[in-house]
Amino acid sequence: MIHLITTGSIAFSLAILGAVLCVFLNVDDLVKKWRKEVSIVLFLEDNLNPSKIENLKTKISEMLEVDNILYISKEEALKRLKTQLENQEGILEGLETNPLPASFEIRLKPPFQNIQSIRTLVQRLKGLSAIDEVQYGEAWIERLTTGFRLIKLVALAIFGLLFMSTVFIISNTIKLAIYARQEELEIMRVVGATNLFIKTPFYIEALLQGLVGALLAISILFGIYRLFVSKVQMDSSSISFLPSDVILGIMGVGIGLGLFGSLISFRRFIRT
Amino acid sequence: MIHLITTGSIAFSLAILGAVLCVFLNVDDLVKKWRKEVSIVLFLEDNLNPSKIENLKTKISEMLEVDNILYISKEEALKRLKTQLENQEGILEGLETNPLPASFEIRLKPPFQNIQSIRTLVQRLKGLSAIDEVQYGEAWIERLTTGFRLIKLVALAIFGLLFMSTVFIISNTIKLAIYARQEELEIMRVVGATNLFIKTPFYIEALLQGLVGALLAISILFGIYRLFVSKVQMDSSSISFLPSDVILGIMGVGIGLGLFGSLISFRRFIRT
Amino acid sequence: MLQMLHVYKSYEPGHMVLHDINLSIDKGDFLFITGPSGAGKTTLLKLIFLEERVTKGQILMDGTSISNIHPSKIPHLRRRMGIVLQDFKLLLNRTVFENVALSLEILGHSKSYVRKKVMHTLREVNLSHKFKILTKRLSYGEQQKVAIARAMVNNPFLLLADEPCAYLDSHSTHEIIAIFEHINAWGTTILFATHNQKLVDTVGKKSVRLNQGRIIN
Amino acid sequence: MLQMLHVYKSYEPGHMVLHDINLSIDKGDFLFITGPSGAGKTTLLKLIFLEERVTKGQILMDGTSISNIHPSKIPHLRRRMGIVLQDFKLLLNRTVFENVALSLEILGHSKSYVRKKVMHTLREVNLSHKFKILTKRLSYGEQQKVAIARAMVNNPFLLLADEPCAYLDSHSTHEIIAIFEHINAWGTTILFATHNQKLVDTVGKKSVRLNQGRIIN
Ligand SMILES: Nc1ncnc2c1ncn2[C@@H]1O[C@H](COP(=O)(O)OP(=O)(O)OP(=O)(O)O)[C@@H](O)[C@H]1O
Ligand SMILES: Nc1ncnc2c1ncn2[C@@H]1O[C@H](COP(=O)(O)OP(=O)(O)OP(=O)(O)O)[C@@H](O)[C@H]1O
Ligand SMILES: [Mg+2]
Ligand SMILES: [Mg+2]
Repeated sequence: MIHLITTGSIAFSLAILGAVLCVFLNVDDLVKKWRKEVSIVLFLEDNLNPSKIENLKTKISEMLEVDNILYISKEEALKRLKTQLENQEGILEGLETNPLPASFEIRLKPPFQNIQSIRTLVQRLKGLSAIDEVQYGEAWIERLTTGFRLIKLVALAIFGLLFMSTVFIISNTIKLAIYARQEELEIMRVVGATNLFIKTPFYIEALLQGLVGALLAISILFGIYRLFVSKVQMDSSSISFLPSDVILGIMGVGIGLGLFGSLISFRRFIRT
Repeated sequence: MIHLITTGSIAFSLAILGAVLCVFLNVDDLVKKWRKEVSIVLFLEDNLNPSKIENLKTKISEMLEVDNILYISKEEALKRLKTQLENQEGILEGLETNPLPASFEIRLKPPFQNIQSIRTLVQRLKGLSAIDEVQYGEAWIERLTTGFRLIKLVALAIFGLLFMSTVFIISNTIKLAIYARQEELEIMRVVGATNLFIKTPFYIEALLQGLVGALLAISILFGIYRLFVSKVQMDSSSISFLPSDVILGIMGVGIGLGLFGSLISFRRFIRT
Repeated sequence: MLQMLHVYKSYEPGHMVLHDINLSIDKGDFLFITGPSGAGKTTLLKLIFLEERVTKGQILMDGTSISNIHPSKIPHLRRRMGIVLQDFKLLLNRTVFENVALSLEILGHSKSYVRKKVMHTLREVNLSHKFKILTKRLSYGEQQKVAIARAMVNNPFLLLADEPCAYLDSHSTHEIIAIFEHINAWGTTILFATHNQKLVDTVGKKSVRLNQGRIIN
Repeated sequence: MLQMLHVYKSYEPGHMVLHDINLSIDKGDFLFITGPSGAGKTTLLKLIFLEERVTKGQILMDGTSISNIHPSKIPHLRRRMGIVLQDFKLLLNRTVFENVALSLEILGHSKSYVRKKVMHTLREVNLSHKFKILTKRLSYGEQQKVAIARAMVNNPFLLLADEPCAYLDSHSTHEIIAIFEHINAWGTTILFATHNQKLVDTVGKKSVRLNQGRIIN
């Protein structure tokens, strides 16, 4: 009975831990996707010759922060504006010349997708010749950055609370389990069993409980995940399950918690 | 010692439950705010006389679903487009007449802020005279609706898992605590104590443990909340703490869990 | 007052621990139950205070059968008895006083009555000087005396004592017997299980001898 | 082999449970420790198997002091002893066989040796027919025999027995005494604590009498 309780507690705690992890990893993925869309637009001066543009493109694409660069001609820009205006295309009908400038669209490498890096890069880009203006949606990026910080903080707070609780609850469950078997430990000591002889079975048990608990937790989670994916009618590519290293990590934490719990408990309950 | 463990387990479990609740309530608030921004735009035919427009406005604003309605004149529309185009205003310089239509912007009452209600309303609006076109960002609303469903499902899944775990862990902690005191219960029974006499102290204890655990949980949560608010430098209006009825609910759940835990445990451990 | 009619008891199917026990105990009797280890003495007493139920047969108390009594009535029956168990069943983490007082507290007696009565009983068994000590800090003989005190303190109509003197020296044993004889004279019926045939012979009361679950005389 | 030199023991400051105990026990001795309840018999034995530490004085075993022995050495000392405690300390949820085998398993003996030796010892105490039964299903006398079997099974050089016959009838008691005399003849030193002066007189071995923590002779 006691084994069941301990294993169950470990399983449930780890399942929650895993669920929160899974949610946060998916949110993190989403955030990364969003961040990828951060781009800087360079408006070029009118009437540059093609080799000048080519030069500029090479120069910029060789910058450390730049992942890729796309040239958008004046015609391309007008086409884009037309789709953007949707039902109001009429407005463009009266135009004789194309008033839109050509531009470069720059996407950044992941480590530089943050407001500080972008600002220094923009500073450098503004120094280049033939650049008319630099646009990078400052307000939007700032909001996103604050959002990231918020999400990370919430994640950290919940995760920390959860982890502490898990350790607390599991170690105490094991403590109580050992407490309930104190009589047995005392008898072993009376007949001259060494601490190692007494503890080894407990440790093996704790290890197994941790392992079985972790496996149960992962099974529960996977079940919920499958159900979830099928319920919201999405293909499983848009929400991913825990990656295998996190699964291994959960198993490690399970075993670790089991052993750690016994360790603490023994220090309290075994005198001599 | 056993009391400490039980109280601590209750406190931690409830703290997590409360934290998740707090996050979800805040997300829910945010979602409600977003939903409020759902609007329908009606483009009007050109050259309507003001009384006709006034008529139409009254008619629409009397519809069940409509919360408020805003008239946007041709001039207003052009001004808006100019800000929207930011650095590309040049494009509008060549215009002689204003090609943009006047429009109504309609916001909906909360119960009708969903894709089905919107679709039926749009159908009715299209039937009105003097309406040129109806726009309502179908794709965006659909995405938002799916998003809501997703968040709700995640919330439900995590919350369910959490609640089950909490019940499981607490009732088992109490079970172990009673298990550890089985000898005492047996002795009481031998001397002829009634079940009531034996159980009452346990129930009172469980009730107190639940209450203290819940209070601890709320204190922990409030501490984290304060820390959080101060860390991200926000005024506490943008993230709110648990409302008082939820706090009362958590206390109720704590007491309930304590009592429920003892109840289950007793059924198992007291024979007679 | 207490009758056992063709009582059988088995813990496991196929193995009878008590066979066809017939016994009639009158109010005010002092009866020894003797027999070697494993004869069934403890089992016989457990049937009477309903820790175990009979497998076959009837036990009558004051003429009514207790064989099928509802579990909720058991505590009320036990409160009127005094029970000394072979393993004492004391609350080791409570004081001597608290252990003895327990029997009275569940009856709802007043604090002052409890104090007076408990201290009086502890004096009888020569333990009043240790009333404040935690029971686990007593020697086994002393613990046995606490168990005896707890069983007597509520003036039971029936006292069931299972080897109450196993850990007592002969001097203490005779003191306890004297106390038992005293409360017996005041009306308490006593059932005293022991393997000590010499003790039974010395005291010279009625006795029933069990062997392998059967009464032999 | 075992010497106690001016040994004092108190559990609580100011209250000595043992006073100036001086005792010299030779290899092969069979010594009774007698005395009334609370005299300090159990405490004396606990000092020898290091469940308790002396407050003052020295205990020498084979000439070396065990008073300040490191806790990690205690198990090794206990394995070579046999200990029968007043409350048996048996694993009630294990079988009789498992309880007795425990003493040998911690010594790392082979399965077949353990089986042979345990069954042999159980036969000696007349319990071999119950080897498969859970210990909690035995009567107290039977449990006491299991405790005795567990203490003997590892051929201890020193057997400490605390009231080992409290729950045994006189027939079983003399059987056990005969077994103890037998293993004593093979070299095991025996310390036998009991309140039963008559038993000591009957067996006719050396004895030490304790009273209120002092040796009186
Ligand atoms: N753990 C303890 N803490 C405090 N006092 C104790 C403790 N154990 C025993 N004592 C006291 O020490 C004294 C001797 O106890 P001990 O158990 O050695 O007696 P004993 O001779 O074995 O008696 P018995 O025949 O009743 O078993 C008693 O007065 C007892 O109250
Ligand atoms: N709970 C139980 N389950 C199975 N068998 C039991 C149980 N309790 C006792 N027995 C068996 O019933 C028989 C009688 O046991 P009981 O305890 O009544 O003997 P006893 O006369 O009190 O012996 P002792 O003098 O040793 O205490 C024994 O053979 C014992 O093994
Ligand atoms: Mg018995
Ligand atoms: Mg003793």
